[in-house]
Amino acid sequence: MKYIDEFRDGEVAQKIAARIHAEVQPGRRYSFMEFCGGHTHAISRYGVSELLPESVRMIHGPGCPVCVLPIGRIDHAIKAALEHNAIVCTYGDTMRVPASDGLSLIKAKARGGDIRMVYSAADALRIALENPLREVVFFAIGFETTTPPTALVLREAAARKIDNFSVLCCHVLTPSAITHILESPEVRDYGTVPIDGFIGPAHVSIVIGSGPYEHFAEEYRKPVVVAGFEPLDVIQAILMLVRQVNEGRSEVENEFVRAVTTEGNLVAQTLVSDVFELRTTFEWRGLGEVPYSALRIRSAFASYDAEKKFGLAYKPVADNKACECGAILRGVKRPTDCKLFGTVCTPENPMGSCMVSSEGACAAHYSYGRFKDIPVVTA
Amino acid sequence: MKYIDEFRDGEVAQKIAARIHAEVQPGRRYSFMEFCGGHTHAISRYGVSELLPESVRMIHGPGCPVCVLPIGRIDHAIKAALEHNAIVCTYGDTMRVPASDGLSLIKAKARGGDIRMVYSAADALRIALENPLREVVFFAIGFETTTPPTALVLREAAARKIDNFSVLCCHVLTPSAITHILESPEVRDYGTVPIDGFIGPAHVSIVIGSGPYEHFAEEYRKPVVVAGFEPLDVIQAILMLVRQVNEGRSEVENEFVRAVTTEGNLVAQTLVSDVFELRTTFEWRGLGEVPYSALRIRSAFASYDAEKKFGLAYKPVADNKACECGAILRGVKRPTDCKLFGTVCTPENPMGSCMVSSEGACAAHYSYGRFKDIPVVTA
Amino acid sequence: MCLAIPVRVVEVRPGQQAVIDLAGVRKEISTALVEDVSVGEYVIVHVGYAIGKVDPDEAQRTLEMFNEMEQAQASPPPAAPEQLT
Amino acid sequence: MCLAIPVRVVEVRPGQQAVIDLAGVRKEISTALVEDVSVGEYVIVHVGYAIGKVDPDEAQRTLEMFNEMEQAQASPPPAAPEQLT
Amino acid sequence: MSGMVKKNYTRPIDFKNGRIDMGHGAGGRSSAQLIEELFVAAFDNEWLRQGNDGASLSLPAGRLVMATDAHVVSPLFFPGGDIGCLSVHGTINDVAMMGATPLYLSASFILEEGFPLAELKRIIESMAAASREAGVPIVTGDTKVVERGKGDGVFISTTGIGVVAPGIDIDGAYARPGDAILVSGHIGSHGVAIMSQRESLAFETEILSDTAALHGLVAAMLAAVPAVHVLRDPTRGGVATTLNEIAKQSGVGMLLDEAAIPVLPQVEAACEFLGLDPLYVANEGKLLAICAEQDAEQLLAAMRAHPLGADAARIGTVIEDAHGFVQMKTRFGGRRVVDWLSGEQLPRIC
Amino acid sequence: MSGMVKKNYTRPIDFKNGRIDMGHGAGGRSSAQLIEELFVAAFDNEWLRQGNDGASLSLPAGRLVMATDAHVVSPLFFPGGDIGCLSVHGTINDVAMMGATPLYLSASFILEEGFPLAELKRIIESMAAASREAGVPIVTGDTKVVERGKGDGVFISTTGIGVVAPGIDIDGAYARPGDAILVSGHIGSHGVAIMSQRESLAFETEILSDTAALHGLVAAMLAAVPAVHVLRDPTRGGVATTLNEIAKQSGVGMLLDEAAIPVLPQVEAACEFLGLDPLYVANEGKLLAICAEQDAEQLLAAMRAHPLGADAARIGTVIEDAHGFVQMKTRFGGRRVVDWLSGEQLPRIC
Ligand code: SF4
Ligand code: SF4
Ligand SMILES: [Mg+2]
Ligand SMILES: [Mg+2]
Ligand SMILES: [Mg+2]
Ligand SMILES: [Mg+2]
Ligand SMILES: [Mg+2]
Ligand SMILES: [Mg+2]
Ligand SMILES: [Mg+2]
Ligand SMILES: [Mg+2]
Ligand SMILES: [Mg+2]
Ligand SMILES: [Mg+2]
Repeated sequence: MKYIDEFRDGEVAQKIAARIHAEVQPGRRYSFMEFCGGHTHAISRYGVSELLPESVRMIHGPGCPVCVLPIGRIDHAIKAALEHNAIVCTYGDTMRVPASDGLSLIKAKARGGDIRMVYSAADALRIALENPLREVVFFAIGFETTTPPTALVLREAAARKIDNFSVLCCHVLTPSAITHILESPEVRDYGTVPIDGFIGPAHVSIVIGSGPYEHFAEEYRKPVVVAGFEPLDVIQAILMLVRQVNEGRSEVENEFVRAVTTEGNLVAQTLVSDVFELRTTFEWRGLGEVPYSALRIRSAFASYDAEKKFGLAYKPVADNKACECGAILRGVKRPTDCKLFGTVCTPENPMGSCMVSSEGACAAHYSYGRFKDIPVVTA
Repeated sequence: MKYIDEFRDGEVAQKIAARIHAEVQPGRRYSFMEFCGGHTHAISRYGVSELLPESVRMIHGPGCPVCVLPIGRIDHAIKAALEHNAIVCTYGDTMRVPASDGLSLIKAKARGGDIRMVYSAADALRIALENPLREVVFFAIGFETTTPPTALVLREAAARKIDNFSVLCCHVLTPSAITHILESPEVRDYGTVPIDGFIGPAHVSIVIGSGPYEHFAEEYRKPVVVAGFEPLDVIQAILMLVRQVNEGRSEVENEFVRAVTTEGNLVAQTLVSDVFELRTTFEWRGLGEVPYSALRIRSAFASYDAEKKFGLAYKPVADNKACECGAILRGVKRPTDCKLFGTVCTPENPMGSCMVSSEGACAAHYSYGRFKDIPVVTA
Repeated sequence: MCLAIPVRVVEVRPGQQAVIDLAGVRKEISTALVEDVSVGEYVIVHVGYAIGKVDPDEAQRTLEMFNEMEQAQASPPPAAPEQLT
Repeated sequence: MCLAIPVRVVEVRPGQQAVIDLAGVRKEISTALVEDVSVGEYVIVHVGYAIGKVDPDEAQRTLEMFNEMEQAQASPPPAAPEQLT
Repeated sequence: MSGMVKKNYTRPIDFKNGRIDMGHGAGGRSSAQLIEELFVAAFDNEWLRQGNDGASLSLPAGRLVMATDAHVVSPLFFPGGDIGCLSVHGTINDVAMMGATPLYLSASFILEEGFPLAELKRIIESMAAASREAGVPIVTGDTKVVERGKGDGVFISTTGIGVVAPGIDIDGAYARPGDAILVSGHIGSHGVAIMSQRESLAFETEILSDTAALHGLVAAMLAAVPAVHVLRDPTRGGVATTLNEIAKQSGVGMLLDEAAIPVLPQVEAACEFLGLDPLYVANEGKLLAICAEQDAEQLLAAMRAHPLGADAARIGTVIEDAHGFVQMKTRFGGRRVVDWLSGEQLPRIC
Repeated sequence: MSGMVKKNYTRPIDFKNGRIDMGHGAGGRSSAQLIEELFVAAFDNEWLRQGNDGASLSLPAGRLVMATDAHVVSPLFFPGGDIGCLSVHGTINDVAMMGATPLYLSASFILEEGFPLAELKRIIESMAAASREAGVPIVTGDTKVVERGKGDGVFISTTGIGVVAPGIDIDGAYARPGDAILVSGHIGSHGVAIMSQRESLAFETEILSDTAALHGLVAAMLAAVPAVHVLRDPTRGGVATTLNEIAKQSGVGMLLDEAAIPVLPQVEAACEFLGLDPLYVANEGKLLAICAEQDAEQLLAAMRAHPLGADAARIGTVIEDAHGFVQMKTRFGGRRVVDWLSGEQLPRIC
């Protein structure tokens, strides 16, 4: 597969790794946060960390749209299905996220909710056309990558007056989340989370460009390397970050230059701002209320806004007390710091959202990295 | 079972049979029509004819509400289900009656029609209450026995404004059918169907009383004995008819005096005439158009009339050409006179309605009497 | 289709309903079509509705008529059926 | 969740649709979010929508950068990544 | 840190409020947990515990018999039983009707998403009890989950194998004119028990389903009369249809005596109500036996000596008839055909 | 007049436009006709023709193996196969994986009212062809019909029995540290072929399901290396889950080499698209074999000599690990756990 296989080459990885090993300065520690779950997943699945020197530590960031979805938003989707008898269409990843009352979308489905996994926002609109007597709600989650398709179907629903269709908009914004982390006391004041640089999002950056990260490099003096999601992209980005640290630079570099430009996809950006506007605040799981961190549907499309259509008022719901998702999403803790990890909390019975998506830090460690927690004797 | 078992006593039957054998006059033939399918069924199931002398012949009449339902009416019910997406509730007996295009209600159900067997008209109304978003049509067939319950649910639907409920009314009247047979050329002119007397309906007569038959006895000089549906009732009625013939009487006698009075059930009669009115004409399978032989829903209940609600215009449809149902229902032919009987036409694949209901002459002969058509050698 | 059977009323319920019994089988039916149903009476039930009652005396007389046949050969028979005309 | 992959456009269809190919797997996708898609180009597809294109020259340069590592030890490396600040 | 990964799945299944979801059928850890904590625990035998995709079994000498049944009964729980024990009895009986001693069962489950685990547990425990009581272990199985609306709670297909002792030769084709036809007890109870639970029919009765494993009765019968010609359990379609099947297989006719056929009064009453004939109503714990006239007395005595045959009766005789008619002398004194069931008398009773 | 009653049912079934109705499952004459004109005609063997409720079979000496599978695949027809042949292969393979020669199958059908008879015929004929080709007859069966909306066209449960030749002893518990892990060919084709047909995913590919009966391959393998330790077909849950099952049964760990695992490029591409891992995608014509290191070469050679094992490869080694982890050296050079499938990767693929 062109543009995929070349970026997974183990031999090349060894070379880049050798470079990192050669260039890290003795006695110095390098802590980098990969913001995106896509990077987290790649690191775990391909075993990238094993190639890194002891002194380089990767911190998983909050860039998994499933993980940051707060319980109250899942509750909305369940309510639409169970109380308003709507067909709720959702990307498969959200199905197992724990919600209130021991429910989740998959459990609500087993209880009779008409909840359907879709591959694309367009499928949800098609389902609305095929079921004119039913309300169809598209549970729209995701970062800037996923927002433009939602904008397209909203615009199409309005143009074609598909009035049994609506969108439960939970789209969130990457830069606000990064700001939030940089502003957090752990990073800013206590230094409990020593972040020496960021690996910037791959696919989000295709849409928004690398421009928005310049602020972080300048304002917070943090190096940023935008990188693709293939393992060579990740390891190369780490090398580039190591070099920036070594050289005292804090710049935005673009490793994913084959797909990411400075300004991003302007068609998509225009469309998104035609259909959506900023929410003044939005709750993220783990981060709490984050100002200007999410989108809502503009009033011109109000009749396609599921929150308005079904009068869904947002109610924050506390996470499981023992679950450390919040701290993990802020980079303060690791999955194995959680007492529930691997015992009470497993992918079959997730207690927190980080154990749900394969991009979640807990799920990634459970599925791919768990063996490191125990001594293994090979025959 | 009190009032049932005593009326099925084989020993008593032998005594009554002996009486008939003793009283039939040598050289004389006795042809009696049992109007009702209930009597037809009892005669076949209990083997009553085997107890009778050669000279007594029973002719099966048209008193099976399933058998006389013309194709066009079944088509209406199928249309309501398949084209109007209504839930069609029906008494089980109608499920296999052949309709147009090789369909039947059971086949329409297999094609996706929401067709449900009910035990009682009240069940259909309950289904309407449980499915407020669906149209529910009760396919109401039957003679005077079955009409009053339909009247009750129609009245209740109107009183409670259960507006998704309607009735496809195919209720027919016994006396008009008897008149039609007596007026038919075969009986009146050619004498091809020599009817020396009638066994009058059992349960119909509970409702309408024995009074309405007096007209036949007087006008057409035909003895009538109203009889219960148990085998002793039937054989006793035959004896009473033999006696009337022997004595040259033509009276209405009531063998079923334990349940039938002269005037019948006045509560039921009043209710029926409150809700229904006479149709000027109605097609019967086998008999063709019979004037004033059926009921329609009064205009006060028009919004519960499925014919009006769904704009169902009646279109007569010709029966299978080879099927002799018509002649059989008029008493002109017997099941074994039909070329299709037992070969092309069986209860699994009925070609005509008489092969459907267990009260139909063809089905009764097929299921119970077929062995008489072939020599049987017992070991 | 005109299937109807005589059953004994064992309980009268509000809303013109009654519970009937047939050899241990019990079922709720409607009595909206008959007047004054009491416990112990036999009604004839069709599609869940009582459409009439059984007159026990007449039933007895009919049974006797079946059997008296044996003795009395002449007609009219001793316990003649009710003549309606 | 942000799963997206580079695929080759093999057919451009009316209504802003295109057929793409990935190692013999073909699928119709929407090109409503990118301008001027032509056959032979590689687009990056996410949830059934092309969200961007792959620049073949830049891709080549990145691959070269991975390998040139070997020779050139000093920084800045010979084929430096695009500097944005 | 090794204490952290305690087991493969740690939280026990919530059998109180949980429901089947698609994951239970996906073949991963949830499936494995369901199988281990419910099926293996309840059926509890060495073969299942081994966890292979099949069972490896030892067999005594003799011809092998294999029989299978799909169970789709509605409602799942009915007076006197449930789909669980029914699925054990139904297949054991088919094996026993071939004259074999049933030895092992397999079970395959098709579960509907959303089905309450508490009900599944009840069913599995009933199945386990039936298998234990019968002494026939469930040695292998399979479980699939279908989406809500594509199933009906639980469907169970069971397959049984057993071995025929030397000298026993039973087949539906062995009825001969002159043979006696016996039934092991009152007929129609299963079908009536099921119907009494149907929402639209809903009546009260004390009738329980007769569901039972008949191999013990068969063993007693074969001990008394090894030369039994035919055995068959009159399930779907009832006694009438089963006898027609045998008549067709053997190329004979039959003549029944209605007065001799045992039917409980409540069953008769329920049938009167619904316009049904008990001859067509399903049984799940009765058998029909056909043997030579000279063996009839002894076979009947052996049946009556067994608790499941206490009400056994001789109900007719095999006759010569090229047309294969089953006829009946009615209690009323007439004669009539007892035909195959046509169409459906009742939906989904076994 | 005797010519009038010609047969028990005279009009042949309308396999062109007809549909399943409730009567086909009621156990009466319609059921009998469907069985005779479709199932018995297609499967065509002495046991079914006898028309008993079970089959009486003769067996060679050896331990008996019994295995069962419920098949609920959607769509019913897919590139390379359909539920009919799948239901034959799936159970034959489970029997073969116990080291047994499959001899007989039973089949139970749960049909949904309204299912087109033409499609049913296609399925049954495909099943018959698969059974003929494999030389494993379907000797007994059962058919039930459920109301529209309570099924999904056709569900088929099959049970197979077979006999293990003396000297063969295969079990999921027999993997030992140091053993070699082999796979018989490219993985993931079945699951991808099914997914390509799903309305919401709908992609085009030339990938066909690999559905196949593997007993011939197994026979060849056992002829070469009778001491094979474990055989297992990686169906639902894929290679990953199956290896985890074996690791658990045997109390060992495993170390796989990602680069050695054969995956077709199209399968890899489809998995990229859907965010899936081919290790978790179902196979229906592949097997995993575990044998002693010293037998590995010979076993691999025997597999490659058979058409169904042409692309066989050694993919890993059994290791000691009390936690039963399956680990993998990634093509990239890292190491990771290959866990059990959690939840459902794909709905209803076998
Ligand atoms: S292991 Fe589970 S409970 Fe613990 S932090 Fe992760 S998701 Fe939350
Ligand atoms: S046998 Fe069939 S075709 Fe012939 S008259 Fe009777 S119903 Fe009609
Ligand atoms: Mg069976
Ligand atoms: Mg059985
Ligand atoms: Mg049986
Ligand atoms: Mg299985
Ligand atoms: Mg259901
Ligand atoms: Mg299996
Ligand atoms: Mg299998
Ligand atoms: Mg298997
Ligand atoms: Mg069966
Ligand atoms: Mg369906």
